[in-house]
Amino acid sequence: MIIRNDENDKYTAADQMVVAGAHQIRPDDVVYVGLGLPFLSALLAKYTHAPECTIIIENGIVRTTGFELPRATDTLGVQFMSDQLTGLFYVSSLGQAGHITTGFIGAGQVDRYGNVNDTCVGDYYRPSHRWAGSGGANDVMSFCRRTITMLRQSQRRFPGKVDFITCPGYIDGTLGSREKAGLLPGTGPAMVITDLACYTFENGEMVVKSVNSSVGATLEKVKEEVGWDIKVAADLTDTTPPTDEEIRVLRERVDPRRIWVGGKRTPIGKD
Amino acid sequence: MIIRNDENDKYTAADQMVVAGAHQIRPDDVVYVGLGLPFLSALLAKYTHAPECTIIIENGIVRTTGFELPRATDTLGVQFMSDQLTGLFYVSSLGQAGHITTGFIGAGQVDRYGNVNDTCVGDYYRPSHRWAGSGGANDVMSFCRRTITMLRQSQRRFPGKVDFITCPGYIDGTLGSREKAGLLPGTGPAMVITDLACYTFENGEMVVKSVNSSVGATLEKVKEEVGWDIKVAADLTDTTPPTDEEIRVLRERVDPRRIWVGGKRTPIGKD
Amino acid sequence: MNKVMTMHKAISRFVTAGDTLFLSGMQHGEPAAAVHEIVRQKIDRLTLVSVLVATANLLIGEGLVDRVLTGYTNQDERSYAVVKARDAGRLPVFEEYSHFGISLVLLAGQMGIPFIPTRSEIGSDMPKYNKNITSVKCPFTGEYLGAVRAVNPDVGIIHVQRCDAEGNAQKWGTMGVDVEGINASKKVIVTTEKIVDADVIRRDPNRTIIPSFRVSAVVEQPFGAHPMHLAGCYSGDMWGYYFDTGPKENYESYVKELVYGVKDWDEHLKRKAEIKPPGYFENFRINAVESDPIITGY
Amino acid sequence: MNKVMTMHKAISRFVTAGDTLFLSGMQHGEPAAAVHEIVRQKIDRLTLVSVLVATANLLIGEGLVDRVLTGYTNQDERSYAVVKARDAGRLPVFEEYSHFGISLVLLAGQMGIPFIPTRSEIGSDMPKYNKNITSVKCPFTGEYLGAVRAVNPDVGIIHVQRCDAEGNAQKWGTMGVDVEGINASKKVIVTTEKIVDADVIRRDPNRTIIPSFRVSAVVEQPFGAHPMHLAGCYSGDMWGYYFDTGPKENYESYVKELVYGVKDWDEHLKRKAEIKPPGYFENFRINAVESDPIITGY
Repeated sequence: MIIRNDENDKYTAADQMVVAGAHQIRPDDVVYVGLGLPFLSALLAKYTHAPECTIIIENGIVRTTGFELPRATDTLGVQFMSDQLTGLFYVSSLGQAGHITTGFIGAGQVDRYGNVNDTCVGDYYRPSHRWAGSGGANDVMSFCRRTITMLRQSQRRFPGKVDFITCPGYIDGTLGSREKAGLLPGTGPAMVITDLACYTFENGEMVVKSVNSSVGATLEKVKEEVGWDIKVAADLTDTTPPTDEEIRVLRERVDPRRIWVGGKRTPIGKD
Repeated sequence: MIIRNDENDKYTAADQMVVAGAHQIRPDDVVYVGLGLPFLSALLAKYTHAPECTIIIENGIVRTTGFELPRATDTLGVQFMSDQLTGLFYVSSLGQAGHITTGFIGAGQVDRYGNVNDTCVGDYYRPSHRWAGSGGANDVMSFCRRTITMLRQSQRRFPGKVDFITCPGYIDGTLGSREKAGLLPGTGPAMVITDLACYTFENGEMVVKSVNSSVGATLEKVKEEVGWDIKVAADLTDTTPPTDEEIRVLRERVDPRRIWVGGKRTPIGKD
Repeated sequence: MNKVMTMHKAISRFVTAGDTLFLSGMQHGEPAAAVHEIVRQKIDRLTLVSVLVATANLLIGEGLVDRVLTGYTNQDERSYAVVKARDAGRLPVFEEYSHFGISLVLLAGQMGIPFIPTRSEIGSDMPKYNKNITSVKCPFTGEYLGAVRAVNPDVGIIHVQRCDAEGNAQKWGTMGVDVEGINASKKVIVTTEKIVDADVIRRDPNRTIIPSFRVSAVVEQPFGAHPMHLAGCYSGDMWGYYFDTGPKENYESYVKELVYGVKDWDEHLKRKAEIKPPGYFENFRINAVESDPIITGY
Repeated sequence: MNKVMTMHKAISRFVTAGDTLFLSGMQHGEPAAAVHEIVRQKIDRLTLVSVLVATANLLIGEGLVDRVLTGYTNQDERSYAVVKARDAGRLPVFEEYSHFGISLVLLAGQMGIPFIPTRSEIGSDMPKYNKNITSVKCPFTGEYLGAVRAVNPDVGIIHVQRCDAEGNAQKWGTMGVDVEGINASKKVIVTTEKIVDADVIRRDPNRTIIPSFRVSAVVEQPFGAHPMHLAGCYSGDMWGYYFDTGPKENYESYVKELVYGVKDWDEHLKRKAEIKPPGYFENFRINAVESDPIITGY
């Protein structure tokens, strides 16, 4: 494995994912985030190039200031000094009505057309593997203008076609497949960010957009860990690596307690 | 005119209406009321036999204590020290979900089957008379278990069939006509209270239940002011007249400022 | 982003001829100052969505309204505003719902769905004359219900007790259709008795009814809901207002002196205080009662 | 009417085998004490509707649940509760929605309509396996949308910061699906950190999320949401709880000692304080921040 995940490195592959996620947040974005790396991306963006972005969390939190990075989605720290506290229905309706510009989700699997599986591998009633289900992920992928999926990559997690669509990407990849299903035009997956690469979509199909060479990934390695013969963007580049300043903000301001070291939560503590 | 409306009388026909309305409120009722006589009925009931009844007002007020009688539906006095302040959607949903037991509405006209017209006489596009429209009245009549309509009676206001159904009573009087329209079983008009009499419904048709003889009404007079040959209940009685205590509570506690003298609002004053 | 601006600028910038306009304040704290400014700027061809907003009669009387989505409006000869509009060939089309129906068209708009089912209106004659009320079959039970069509106003205006400079708005007291109406609106103008520090909002964020990113303009306007009352701030003079704008002479004198004859709301209030008996505004003072604070923190 | 009673009485009187049960508190202030009492009373054949309620795993593990309406549940081998239920032939049927879907089935219940349209879930495979998600044609636009079926739980349980003796309940902080869930429920049990004088409620009535006439029982239970946090009251130990009830040995020891081994929640808290390191509960104290009061009056 050539991927940097060593804490002794200046930054890890998880850090690269966080930074790539932050770069997707524009100054005036309304960003829906959940626990884990997306929280880090949103806070990093807020403390660097997007101080005015709005952060929305599904339990009913709307805020424009930073907060202490939590170990769980809803903590008193995440609630504290929010602009608005309300419920799941209200913030999801903001999404359904088209007001959330950028959504982040995790994923069990993601396929060629950006469909996400958080439900099961194999038959629904006799699965060989079960995840916990949609949570808010289906809503995010259904509603947000641009949805960004973040996950660690392996061939198993990048099948050509998922067994269960929990969150619709471009469904079967045909033109207008989302609209045919009843989803609004101008929504859908915009990017997939993994420890190896960043992917965008061309005509509803995932393509390699940039390789995380900063942490040792190569196009060959990327292609190895995809379950189909993935296309490569004509303008393929290296993923923009973290700057020293970004790493500093990440370490000192976003996660000073080192809760999400290497993209995984450190052991139990008080919420 | 034999009906007592003279302020010098111990009580007026409007007082009799208020008292008859109050008698329809049971101790544990959840009562929806609007401006005018229904406010008086609800407060009278609260200060006499139904101290625990809940009063709901469409602007979003839910309260279990009395309040200063207002000149308008929503005033700071009506809001003050409510149990809950919310909006129209919330309190109407309480109704639609079947939680409001008794609703009171006024009416432009009411017909043989209890349908209420608050919209127009004649053609909708070229009416000979216009009222202001449903307001919340359609919602009350559609949702409440028992709806009580209060209005001053005249033949013109009691047509056999209204030109426009603003609030559905038993529609065309046939069995199940409300349910056929999509309204829930166990809802609908329960009583009509006028200055002359009280009416209930038998098989979806309005019948004279009691005559306001306490204020000088007679069955003959009642029938004169109905636009069809109205049936009379087998157990026709006199409307229970106000007691001295009820009149005292009405004068001293419900409306000490004499805002609704004779059922009409006194001239302009501060809300 | 600081969105504070004058009423003149907020209205001229964000309300456009032909807009569908939501006005908040169902008999409680309506944006009266904003309505007067719209009249002064003669922004016309409006479609109006509101519930029991008293000053909306000025918009109709001055011929600025094409269509009204409503549950309740004086449409008869007793309202000079309607007579004036009719005589000028500017009588709006009234699209009639029940009050709950209005809250539902706005809720559907807030939710981003094209319709919502209901058991209101269906047994009435309203659907015959309003093409935006129809029926729908429940795909589970097979029963028929009513359905109303969603409305997303181009601009919604709300008057509140407090708001920060970025637009996080807090209102209390009866809420009428305020929450659904402003949240359904594409652009939102908040007029407020007082602009408060963001920390006041953030120490009680459950009271925020719309977040800043949904708000286009914030206007500080004390007494901005007069002649209506506003919880915690002042009582009202609704019947006085209806008298002042009811009969023809009163109406015409009101718009001449108190709308077109003043440059803004502060001048309106000053002029009105001169016209009315002494102590008119002092009369609206309330006996203040404070709530217990809530606690947050971590 | 004063509805104050013990937890034992509230649960035994208002929760019945076979009920559909709504549990409030989406990762914030769940009615943990009430859930423990249901387990102790072994009320079974429940259908559960909730979002991210941690202690719901006890109901599943103890075999009390037939069906779960959910957006997210550990259904794999890492959760001993699920393993135990499966081994006992008591694995519930999981009826899967998105989180928004759960809020919508409850909203439709609160509104008293049999279904509600949505743009969630429709592009997914969820409708194939959940007969209560389907599609519906908009009667205005002709487009197809998703539709979920309304749920009216037989009983809803919520834990709040303050409530009066009659049941007027106030909660703040994140609200998850609390408002829709308890308002959709036929019977409502409110457990509260503190029973307050009705005047405390009435000086801030906008904060009331359900009125007294909808409430069947009021139970005063300090620390009633532990191990979850509750705004203004205490922080939480969710991950600690998941560890305490995750692996088999931990789970079995937890239910033996801290559920069946105690007679009520006060005893549970006392026993837990003995088991945990010193200062366990003191650790949950927060740095309190007070909101500014609001003004009402007339």
